[in-house]
Amino acid sequence: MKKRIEDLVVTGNRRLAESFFVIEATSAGVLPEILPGQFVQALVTESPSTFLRRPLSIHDVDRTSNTISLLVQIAGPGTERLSRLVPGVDKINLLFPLGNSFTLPSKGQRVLLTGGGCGMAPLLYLGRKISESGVEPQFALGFRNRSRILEHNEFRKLGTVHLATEDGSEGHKGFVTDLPVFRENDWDRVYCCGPEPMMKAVAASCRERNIACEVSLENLMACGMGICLCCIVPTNAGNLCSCTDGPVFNINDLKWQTSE
Amino acid sequence: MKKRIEDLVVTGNRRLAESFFVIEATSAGVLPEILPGQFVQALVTESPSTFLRRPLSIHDVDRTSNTISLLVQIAGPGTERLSRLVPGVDKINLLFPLGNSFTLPSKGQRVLLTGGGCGMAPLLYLGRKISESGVEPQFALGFRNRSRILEHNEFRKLGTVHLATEDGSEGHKGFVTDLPVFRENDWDRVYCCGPEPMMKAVAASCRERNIACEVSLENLMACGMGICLCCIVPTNAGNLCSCTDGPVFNINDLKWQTSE
Amino acid sequence: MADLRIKIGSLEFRNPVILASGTCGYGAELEDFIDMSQLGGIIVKGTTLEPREGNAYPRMAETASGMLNAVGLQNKGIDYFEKHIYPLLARYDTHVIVNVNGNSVDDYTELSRRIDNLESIPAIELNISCPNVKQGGMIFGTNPASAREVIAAVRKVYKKILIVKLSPNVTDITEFARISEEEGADAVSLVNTLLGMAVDVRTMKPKLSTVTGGLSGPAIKPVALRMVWQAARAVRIPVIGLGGIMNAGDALEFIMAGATAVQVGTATFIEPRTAPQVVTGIADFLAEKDFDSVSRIIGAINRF
Amino acid sequence: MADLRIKIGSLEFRNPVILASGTCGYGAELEDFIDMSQLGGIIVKGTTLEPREGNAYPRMAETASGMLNAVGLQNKGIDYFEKHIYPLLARYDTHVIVNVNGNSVDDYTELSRRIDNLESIPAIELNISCPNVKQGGMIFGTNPASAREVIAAVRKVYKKILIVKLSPNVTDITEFARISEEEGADAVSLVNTLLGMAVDVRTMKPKLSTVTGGLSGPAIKPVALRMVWQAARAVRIPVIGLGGIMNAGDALEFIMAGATAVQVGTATFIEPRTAPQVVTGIADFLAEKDFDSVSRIIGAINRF
Ligand SMILES: Cc1cc2nc3c(=O)[nH]c(=O)nc-3n(C[C@H](O)[C@H](O)[C@H](O)COP(=O)(O)OP(=O)(O)OC[C@H]3O[C@@H](n4cnc5c(N)ncnc54)[C@H](O)[C@@H]3O)c2cc1C
Ligand SMILES: Cc1cc2nc3c(=O)[nH]c(=O)nc-3n(C[C@H](O)[C@H](O)[C@H](O)COP(=O)(O)OP(=O)(O)OC[C@H]3O[C@@H](n4cnc5c(N)ncnc54)[C@H](O)[C@@H]3O)c2cc1C
Ligand SMILES: Cc1cc2nc3c(=O)[nH]c(=O)nc-3n(C[C@H](O)[C@H](O)[C@H](O)COP(=O)(O)O)c2cc1C
Ligand SMILES: Cc1cc2nc3c(=O)[nH]c(=O)nc-3n(C[C@H](O)[C@H](O)[C@H](O)COP(=O)(O)O)c2cc1C
Ligand code: FES
Ligand code: FES
Repeated sequence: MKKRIEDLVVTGNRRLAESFFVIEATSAGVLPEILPGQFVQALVTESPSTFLRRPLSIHDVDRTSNTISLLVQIAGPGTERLSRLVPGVDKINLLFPLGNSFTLPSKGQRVLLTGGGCGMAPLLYLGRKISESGVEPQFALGFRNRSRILEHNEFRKLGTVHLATEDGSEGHKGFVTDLPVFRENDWDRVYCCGPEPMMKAVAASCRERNIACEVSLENLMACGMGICLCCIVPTNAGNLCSCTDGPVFNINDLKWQTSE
Repeated sequence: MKKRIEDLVVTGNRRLAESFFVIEATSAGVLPEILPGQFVQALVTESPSTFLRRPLSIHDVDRTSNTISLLVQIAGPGTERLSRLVPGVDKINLLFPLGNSFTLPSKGQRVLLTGGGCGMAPLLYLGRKISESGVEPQFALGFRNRSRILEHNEFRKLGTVHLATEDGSEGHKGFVTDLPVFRENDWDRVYCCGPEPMMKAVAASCRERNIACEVSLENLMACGMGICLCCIVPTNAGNLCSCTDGPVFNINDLKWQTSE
Repeated sequence: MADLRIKIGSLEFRNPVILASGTCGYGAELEDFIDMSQLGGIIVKGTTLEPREGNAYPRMAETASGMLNAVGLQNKGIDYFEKHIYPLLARYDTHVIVNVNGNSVDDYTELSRRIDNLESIPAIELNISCPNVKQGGMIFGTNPASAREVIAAVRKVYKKILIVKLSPNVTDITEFARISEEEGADAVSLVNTLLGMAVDVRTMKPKLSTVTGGLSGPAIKPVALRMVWQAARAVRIPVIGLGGIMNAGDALEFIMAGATAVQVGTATFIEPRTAPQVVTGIADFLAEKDFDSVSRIIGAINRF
Repeated sequence: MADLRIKIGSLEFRNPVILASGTCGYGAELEDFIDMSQLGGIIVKGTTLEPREGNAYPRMAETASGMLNAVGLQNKGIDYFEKHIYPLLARYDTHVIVNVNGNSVDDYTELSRRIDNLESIPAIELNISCPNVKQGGMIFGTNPASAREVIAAVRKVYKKILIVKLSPNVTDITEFARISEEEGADAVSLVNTLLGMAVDVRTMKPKLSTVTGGLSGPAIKPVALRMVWQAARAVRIPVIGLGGIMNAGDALEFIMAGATAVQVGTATFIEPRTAPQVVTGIADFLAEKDFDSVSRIIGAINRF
């Protein structure tokens, strides 16, 4: 897929719970085809301690307005600076679309999209694409507690949303893997993006139950284009780049050794 | 004089001709005593290529509102970033007041304040102090051409303003040293701040005519506090720091060797 | 337009801007952004005789105006290169140079011999300066006797243009530049990365799996520039300058300090179009200042 | 509160944060911002036997996340120091250390002897690493034999705490750390500035009157940290780490890499209160992580 670099106009910047926000960035032209699971490399200007671009999943795509949205958590200076972008005034320079994509389900498959925190980011666009393909996605979203639950109306429009909070302050008490809906044995495909422990728990359970499962990894990246070889993931086929061979991986291909 | 570091609120940011602007920065407390000719070291945040503070002359001081104003020319990334400070929203971190000061005239002396471009910056506050001391200052201001003439209403309130433009598009044609008012032989004191060629021409003429003359130098500075020894000026007393022993120097003390 | 051509040995380059090894893959990854015919050349990924998996993750850490990497020469080896990559490189209308790495003198000579047979590769860059591999690599670049041995050995078997890439992690860069010249190198390129490290205060662990790694980016530009200036005054063969070049102004600094050509490295990660932009910027500068060729400003600071 | 005290030889420091030489004058300039009793110590300006005018203007250039300087040890010499400055230093409730410079071994020994007589100076920092003076200076710091000679000579005449300040412009920093230890130094401090340069493209001239100068600031932190880590593993005497420390996090990186103490240099130019802020930040970190003393985390990355 042809990559491009473009200054998009920031047309929205909404604060969600806690340190999360959604940036809307609108192209003056026509957006290229974007696959679910792909990401952008965002240039952070005016941040003295941010040298490299920052990888961010594509949260949603609106083709009528040629707008990409990004769901971002403030993690450090780069994301902090992005959180202060002013709609209508600032631009954001994106290198995109990058990476591979999630595998869409076949007709009639039952699919569960699991995630938490900023890991929810790619799941909305994935859910939309799944829904457009005629399959109804379900979502299992996990949060620390009630006050950290992120807005998920857009998810609800696409399919049922199941909530888990670690302290039980809303939804089911526990992790996403503790949700009854997750434990049901009849998923054909499970997708996951979230903190590493969540992805590992989901992967372990899926592997056990022989469910096809894809995860989206958030390895440290320098280039995002397959040229620096910094973002490698040990797989059965050797070290692969998570920016070009990923960020989406089938759990059966991963070695997961990097993480402990 | 006790120095301080303070986040002042940007209460004004006015664009003048071309690449010049005036920043107003208001203290939440009471401003310390500030002498004419003193400067601030401004921290430029959100500019990746600006590591050190930037020295800027104190253009004016308003004690009723505790406001300092700075007259700045965009010269590079640091001043460019400052030019975009948003009044009411942004703050500016200043280390001040720094440096020595111009020598005020005695009662009855005739004084001429000469300058051009951002060299006009310290002359307003100097003019104000001179005026408060009961002497009426006159100003000789030089510009490239009509479109580069900076607003000087505040100067006019203090004393007569004589204008020179290099192309004669307004005021006298030529340099400030070509102004009839400058060539009159009865100045007791001449002050000058501007581009080096202007200061040298003014100094040469004053030396010849035995007029007391002080210039304000704009040497490259790292610290502004006399600790790095980077801003030296060769004087008859050896290498002096232009940030603590200056920026104002009597032309008789200078060797001016640094400049060619 | 000013004449941008420069020469390294007998090899003429369209212009003095080259993509640096390890920061441009094999070029294909950048094709959406760069038309290779706009560039002087491209130095493809560090290549070794045998395939290498490289170092463990994490391999990079961001630092002030720079980054550390500990890739460790991950590549599929020369056999794979010859069969699968070389055929793709022939289509580029620019000089394709291979960055040659080894753990022993024999590794280097064997690999150089193999590449000498590849018709559309007019030059190699002998990397005696990789800080990210245990044996070999930097050892050759920081020990004068080893440097001399490996350069001499490669010169014997490799007939085309030989560029030696020097390590900045030495007391006296001119010593290594001189050795390269004496042993018949056509040019030296410098600098490779500076050996650095970073600590994650939260976990109290090094940020890189290998503890130390190679520092690149604008942070190292002043050191790189100084070494290029020193080297260019010490030898007559051309010096190719790199280290932190982000724009044409940076490239001009290197050229004025004595570099005949420059390489763009880490900048490509942030702005893939940096190298062609540098070409344009150099041309604009020469036009503005009325210089008829880039060679007029090589080493300019020593003259003006 | 956690115990912040550390020891260099027999000398106890209140905490591990010291102002670096050449970046804090004689302390007086910073009195509006720093209460010296909050710090472990202050290393005053580089001092020589004879007065020195230093290098010509321009002496500094800003670089990416750093700066170059070419001050060249401007100071009024030891006679003036003894008479006019020393009396003012006695009032500081912190360790005042003098940074000792020379062009010859005799210079260094003579100066050290003079300072040995100054009661309220408990230590000297032997600067064998100044890149900004023609003779002496860095020569001693980049040549192992010269380094050994000058350290041994000074050790003979100077009885109090001897810290040797090492140059980063060397292939193997551990060699110089070991020589310092062998010749009886109580500690090594590193790094001094990296030799760098910058070119003004507009004028086609070097930005510094001396062409090359010393690079400091966050740009050099990764290199400094790596050298501190290497040195700390090579010797048993304490290592004092510096280079680009802008905040407590940076200081903790050095301590975790093996530094017993740290120095704050260029940061003071931008934020004069950096050093006391670093003290507070280290204390906060220790409290948060439940460490009872700073010594618990010295070299932590080698253990965790
Ligand atoms: C493919 C991919 C998709 C991502 N999608 C999103 C998303 O949709 N929303 C979101 O909020 N975050 C996402 N991230 C993580 C995001 O890139 C980091 O949070 C961000 O780079 C931190 O930058 P910073 O300057 O704010 O913080 P820093 O100070 O740079 O880092 C803060 C923390 O983030 C980690 N981090 C830093 N840089 C990276 C990097 N390049 N890649 C991954 N982690 C990093 C650091 O290890 C550190 O723990 C994604 C990462 C990847 C690789
Ligand atoms: C005591 C003093 C008072 C000053 N007062 C004013 C003022 O009132 N208004 C105003 O517009 N400018 C003033 N200057 C000049 C101002 O400091 C520089 O224009 C500014 O630092 C440039 O920063 P930059 O990042 O925009 O550009 P840079 O890219 O840093 O530099 C652009 C140009 O400015 C010069 N310059 C850079 N840094 C400095 C520095 N620290 N000191 C002097 N020159 C520098 C450079 O040599 C270069 O030619 C003063 C300088 C001094 C020393
Ligand atoms: C991720 C990465 C990988 C690199 N791999 C190689 C390599 O294989 N061979 C080599 O000679 N240099 C390699 N380098 C060094 C660069 O070619 C270059 O010398 C260095 O990064 C300094 O230039 P820069 O600051 O422009 O990046 C690599 C650099 C980076 C950042
Ligand atoms: C302007 C300036 C002057 C310096 N003078 C000296 C000196 O006289 N003696 C010395 O040992 N180091 C001197 N240094 C080096 C610093 O002490 C320190 O080693 C170096 O700047 C790295 O630390 P930093 O990055 O925290 O500044 C000087 C540094 C600067 C920037
Ligand atoms: S981030 Fe550079 S190869 Fe993946
Ligand atoms: S700017 Fe540092 S001494 Fe004047």
